[in-house]
Amino acid sequence: MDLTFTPEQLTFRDELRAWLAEHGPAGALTPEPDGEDESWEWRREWQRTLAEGGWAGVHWPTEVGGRGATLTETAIFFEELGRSGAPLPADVLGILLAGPTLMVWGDDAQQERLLPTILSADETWCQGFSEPDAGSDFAAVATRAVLEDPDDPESDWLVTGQKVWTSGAQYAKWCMLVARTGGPVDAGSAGTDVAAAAAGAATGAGAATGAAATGAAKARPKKHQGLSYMVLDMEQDEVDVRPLVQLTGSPEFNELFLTEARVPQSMVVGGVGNGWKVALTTLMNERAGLAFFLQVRLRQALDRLVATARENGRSEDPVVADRLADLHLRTEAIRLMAWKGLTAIEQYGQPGPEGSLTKWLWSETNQLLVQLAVDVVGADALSGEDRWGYELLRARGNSIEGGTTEIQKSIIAERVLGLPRA
Amino acid sequence: MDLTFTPEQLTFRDELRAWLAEHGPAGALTPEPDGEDESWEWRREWQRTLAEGGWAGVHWPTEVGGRGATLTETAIFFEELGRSGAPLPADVLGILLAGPTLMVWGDDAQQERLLPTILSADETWCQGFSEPDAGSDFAAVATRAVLEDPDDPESDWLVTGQKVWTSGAQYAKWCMLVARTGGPVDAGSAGTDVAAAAAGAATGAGAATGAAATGAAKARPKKHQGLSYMVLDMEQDEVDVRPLVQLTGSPEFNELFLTEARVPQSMVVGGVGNGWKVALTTLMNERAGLAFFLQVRLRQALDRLVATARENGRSEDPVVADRLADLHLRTEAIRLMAWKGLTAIEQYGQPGPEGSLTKWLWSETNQLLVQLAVDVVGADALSGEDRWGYELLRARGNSIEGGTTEIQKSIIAERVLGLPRA
Amino acid sequence: MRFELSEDQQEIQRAARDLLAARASFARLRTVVAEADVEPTGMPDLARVPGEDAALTSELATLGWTGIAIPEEHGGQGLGLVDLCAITEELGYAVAAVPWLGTTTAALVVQHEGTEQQREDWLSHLASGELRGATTFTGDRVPVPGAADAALLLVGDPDGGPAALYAPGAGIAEPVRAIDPTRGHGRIRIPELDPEEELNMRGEWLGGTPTPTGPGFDRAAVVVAAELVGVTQRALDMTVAYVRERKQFGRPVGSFQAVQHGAAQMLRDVAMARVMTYNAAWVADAVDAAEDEAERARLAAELPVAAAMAKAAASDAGRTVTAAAVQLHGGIGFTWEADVHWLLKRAQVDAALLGAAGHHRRRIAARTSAVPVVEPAAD
Amino acid sequence: MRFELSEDQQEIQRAARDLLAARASFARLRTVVAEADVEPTGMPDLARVPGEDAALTSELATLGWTGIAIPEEHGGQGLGLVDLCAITEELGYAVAAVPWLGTTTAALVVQHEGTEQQREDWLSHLASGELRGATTFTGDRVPVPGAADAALLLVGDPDGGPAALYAPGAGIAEPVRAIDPTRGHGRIRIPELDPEEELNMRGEWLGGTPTPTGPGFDRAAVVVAAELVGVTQRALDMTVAYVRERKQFGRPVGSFQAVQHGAAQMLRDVAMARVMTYNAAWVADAVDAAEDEAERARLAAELPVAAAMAKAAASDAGRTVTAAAVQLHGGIGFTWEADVHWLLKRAQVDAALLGAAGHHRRRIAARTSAVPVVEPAAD
Repeated sequence: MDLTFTPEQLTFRDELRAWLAEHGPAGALTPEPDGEDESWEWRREWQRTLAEGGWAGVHWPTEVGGRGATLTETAIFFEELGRSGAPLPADVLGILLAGPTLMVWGDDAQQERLLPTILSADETWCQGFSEPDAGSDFAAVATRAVLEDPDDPESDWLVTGQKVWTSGAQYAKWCMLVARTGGPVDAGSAGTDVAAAAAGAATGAGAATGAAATGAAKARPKKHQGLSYMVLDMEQDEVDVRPLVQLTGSPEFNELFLTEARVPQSMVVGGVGNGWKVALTTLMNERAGLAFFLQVRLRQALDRLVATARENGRSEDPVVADRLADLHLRTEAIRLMAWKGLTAIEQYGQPGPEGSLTKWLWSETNQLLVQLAVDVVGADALSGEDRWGYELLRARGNSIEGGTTEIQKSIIAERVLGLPRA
Repeated sequence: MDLTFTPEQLTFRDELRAWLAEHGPAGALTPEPDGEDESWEWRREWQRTLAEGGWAGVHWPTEVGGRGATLTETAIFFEELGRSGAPLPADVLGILLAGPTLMVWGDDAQQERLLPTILSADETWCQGFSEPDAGSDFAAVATRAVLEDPDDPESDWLVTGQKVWTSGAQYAKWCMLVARTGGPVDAGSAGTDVAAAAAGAATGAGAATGAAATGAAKARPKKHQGLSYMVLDMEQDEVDVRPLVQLTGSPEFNELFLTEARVPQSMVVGGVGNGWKVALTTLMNERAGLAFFLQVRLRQALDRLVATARENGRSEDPVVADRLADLHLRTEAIRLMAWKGLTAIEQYGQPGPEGSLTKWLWSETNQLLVQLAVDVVGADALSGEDRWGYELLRARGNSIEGGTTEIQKSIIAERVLGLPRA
Repeated sequence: MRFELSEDQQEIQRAARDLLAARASFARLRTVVAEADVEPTGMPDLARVPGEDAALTSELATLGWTGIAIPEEHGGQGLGLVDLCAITEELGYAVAAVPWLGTTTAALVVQHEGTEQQREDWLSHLASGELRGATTFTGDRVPVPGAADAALLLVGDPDGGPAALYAPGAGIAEPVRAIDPTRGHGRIRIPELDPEEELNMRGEWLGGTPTPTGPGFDRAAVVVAAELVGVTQRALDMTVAYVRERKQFGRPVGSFQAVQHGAAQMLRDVAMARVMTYNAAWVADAVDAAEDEAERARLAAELPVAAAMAKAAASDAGRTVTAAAVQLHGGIGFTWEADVHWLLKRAQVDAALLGAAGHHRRRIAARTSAVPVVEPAAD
Repeated sequence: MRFELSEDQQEIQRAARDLLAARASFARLRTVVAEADVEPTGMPDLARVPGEDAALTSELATLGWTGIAIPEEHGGQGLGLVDLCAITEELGYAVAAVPWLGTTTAALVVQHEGTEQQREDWLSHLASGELRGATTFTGDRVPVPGAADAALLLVGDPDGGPAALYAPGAGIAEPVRAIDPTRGHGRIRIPELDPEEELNMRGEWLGGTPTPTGPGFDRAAVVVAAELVGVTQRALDMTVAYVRERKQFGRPVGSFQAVQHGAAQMLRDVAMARVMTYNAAWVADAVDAAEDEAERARLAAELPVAAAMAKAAASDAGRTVTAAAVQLHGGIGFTWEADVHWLLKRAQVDAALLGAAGHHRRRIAARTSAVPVVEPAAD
């Protein structure tokens, strides 16, 4: 057990803190503007600022513009970013998912074309994994790609289908997409929860439909062999992006309608028919860092709630105090579990059960927190014009997006505890 | 809505109260003695007292020694019995299950032989439904009955197998038994939860093994046609009763080992191959009354806990008060749901969802109550020499016996809400 | 002993359900809410309350619904709280965009705690629906449905202290956009009512003098509970319908045990809220009907606990059941397209209105020592 | 930053697990408990503690386990709280019938809160295992493991008031049969310790004068938490093994979603308890190791919250996880035959010992205002 930072890590942190103090919310960063487009542009600017400071891709190798940070340093980065009150960079999908995937699976041409514009936010990314009838069921992906002219070795793929839960699609240049290039749609079985595991981070990059479905049938991995992972250029008429309004009233996600959208063969990543593997191995390790961002944000929300409770006297109600203490405990558990998970990756090269546990615990805790806020804060927390009111509604998505809680539990049961498949 | 009693019902209640005041714990009934056999004999004596007063089978027709009470009167009986602090009669299985079943399905000879000794407790009953590998899965009943000589029309059935969770077996003259008289054991599927529904009341007459299994496969009722319902004479060497000690340390139940135990053909109830139907229709309505007994006992336990909390000052802890209030609410909900269930039976001739709901709510509430008692009462509640300590352990069985909570939930989902079978 | 609505009450409830099925569909609700979001042009229409279905509102008034539990001498229909709850449940089931809770609860409070003069002044206007009302507690715990400057405002003390009645135009309600967009809400920022201090010019003490209150606010809480019963029943029904049809991994989602058990829990929560609510409503009506003074006193002493239990159970169910409905709908449940969010938002406001579950559990705890075990009496 | 036992600590834990697997099986436990139930004949054997495995007890003493966290100058091995927790977890895992918690927690309290004289008087005897100890709070909230008249008794104030040390023979412990039959327990019925009043003849103030205490009892609570981590991990492991094998309706019970999700919840509860416990143990060791005075003070201020969180999480997990283990075993889990009940009983006593979860949440709530956000420092 050693819960201290090395001098090098402390140096890294202090350097980052100094930079954030100058450029972040306490310094030059202006407050988030109203309006969806304005907010996006603001976050994109923020990413450019990060990139200029060399902080946009801390875990990327230095050769591709990153800082070559260790896992612990990456965790420190996200924790400090959250602590400073700064937002995540606009293209977190490009930085955490697309870039690392291309570094593992992309060929030289792909890497040369696509990597340089990610950190700078010159070109941003969205993700096309989830589908309306697939939800968490990767085997049910129905979007099809066919070669325009099978006899022409240079022929493009034409992609037709519908994707959901694509955030940032209206601004994205590229979409990382999974489409069926062979074999039948497996509408009837062979579920795996890969969509849940890989479909996106808890910030909303992906979401699963259907509350409890997981691995309903015996695993028949062959059914995934017809899938391919491709990079779609969003700048074409065959791609139709429609905002999908959430119950909060915000169009945080989009639906994507593809009608013979064109993808050159050169933009298939990791080989035709290999899409399941590419999507699955989209390094989960890097995303471990996000847990630190979420954890700090949770802690900050709790601190705000405690401060309010102290101001209005509600903290003197022992029942409220008991619930606040429980939230403290849970938030601290998330922090410690995140570190424990990082140790597991560092020591054994693979994540422990902490990923699904912290996702589940985080979403549940955040939901408890915003619900308690109604009892502590009062009318503001039910006002459509207040942050608490928004958070109360937004938090309901926490246990759905990025793999439902039910799926997290099933993953834990089957993969961690080794129970027989449901 | 009318939550009052009619004058006739009030007269019934007052008569009963007067009788209980004279003969019950406030009157002639001595305290429960130590020792298992002594306690049984005491409860048997109590049943005789009830029978002499005409209170043993209030819902039985007057022709067979009952009082011909209405459902509401039966509910009043059990509520008042509980309120008086008196125990249930020793042979609650005979009174609530065997007797009513025989009245519906038994032929004249069976009724004449078996009914007259039930209320008087001259002959008592046990129940042989559950098996070690069947649990809640009625279709998996493996106990077999074969005709000693198939060519002899007078031949006896010879029954071989093992039954579990038989309470009172060591004292019983008769066992109502379900055995396989034809068809293969269906070890692999066709589960129904009839065992849970019919296997016994929450007082411990039956228990289900396996926490969550229910209706795993599509219903194939044909598989139950090989079962027969028979009355076994316990007074034979081929029946071996072994006590099954519970985690409380008490041998509340037994295991029953049958090795070619003899049952005359005349003791098959409702016809060979009809056992599933007979067991299933073992009138649940009468047992609705038991809910009132349990509800009053829960209420009394809560009152004891509140009294202790007030004595030792713990009730002034708002967190404790909050939990006590929740228990109050739940206990009252059980009472009201029991009445609502009775109305449903009276109005429409069949029970509503209240049966499974109250069973589930009751067991959960009792478990919360005894666990809160540890925090309220202190050391006594963890002492092996104290009633609270015993109840803390005993309550863990509440969510298992008489159909696990998981099975109650599945029954509600499939039968009440009409969800597709799991 | 019959725990079920009477034939008449069932008839009233059925009629309400039929009418609302025709008039208050979710499609209609979407239109109404969308209209409310339109920026006004020209002179603002003062008669128009954002998020409110004006046509349905006036139809209900015409049908006499608003006055259903108001005595006939004040222009109402003189029915009981059970009847009012049976209708309110249906309005909750429909998430009807009408100023219902505020007006009906205000009438109950005036009727059961006001002076003769106050009843005379206000009940007939509330009964006809021409006057809106709103009811809340001090402390600004919740956006108050119906609270507008043109409404009659009843402000009570959560701990049973004196309550105030504010005539329209008192200037204490400020409009607010609540998370629930399906009706008008206002904020009433009165931290507490001090019997030693003068009230607002348009305010007067409920009942004439600063004395402890209860029976009106208890009934009001039961009505809010009834709306929650309807809202949660709808959430359950929609969820059951959805998971029966929706397939994943080749099976209906509703055949997964986690979904089954989640739905069973929803049913249990709704069922608990329902029995507690109708029990409390029945006790209230029994108080009014009691001819014997001792019997009336006994029942009146039961009402606060019964009402607190109803509101505690319904508030808890409101939060958990609607949250479960979103969850069991999966991703689609989190969208504006799916209609479950109307239920979630309505339930969140109602759960806090006139005291959340914790508040009412405190009341239960404080009173269960003094109140004897409930025991049915003669009819 | 490495959230994992060191190589040495893993080695110690492994050795403990291996030894206990050989010596402290459930079969052995049954023998020990059965012996305790035998009615004594002739002269009672005063050396024999009911429910205690005498052979294992003396073996552990011989191996030096009892002194593992006691300074070398007092005859111990001078290791830290993390090491002690690693071993304690294994003893919990085995539900070993040895007087472990009482003795090790007593030593921690004397060591961290006693006077030099008190340490001198008692630590070496505790280290050698020849003297038993027991630790509890005033208020008689729990049967105290190890509390016998022959033991050294430490009685603290749950709210951090002064604590008392009672030498063997003080006559304040009366034997009791706790629901957990796998070790000896006693009742200590001291409602409170009044600094103004004289202590029992054999009693003295811990630390010499009636002053607020904490660091010893906090460490003691962490050790109890560690035992609970072991108990709950065992409950999880046994349940997983059972539901993998047990079939119903033709399928392994563990393939039912309700069982899967129940088991996942167990894992989460255990995992939370574990990280909180080892974090608290690490903080305690860091206090001891800190060379810088300010750093030591900072860490010392963290310890109460870290310890409270550990005990709160472990107490909750102890109750819920062992209850879930019984439930997921189904009918068989409710029998004496199935070994899960040993875990349930041990967990229930430990959950209440030195404060149940609610008590520690109160401490967290009272202190989280004063303590800054935990932040890793330089190593």
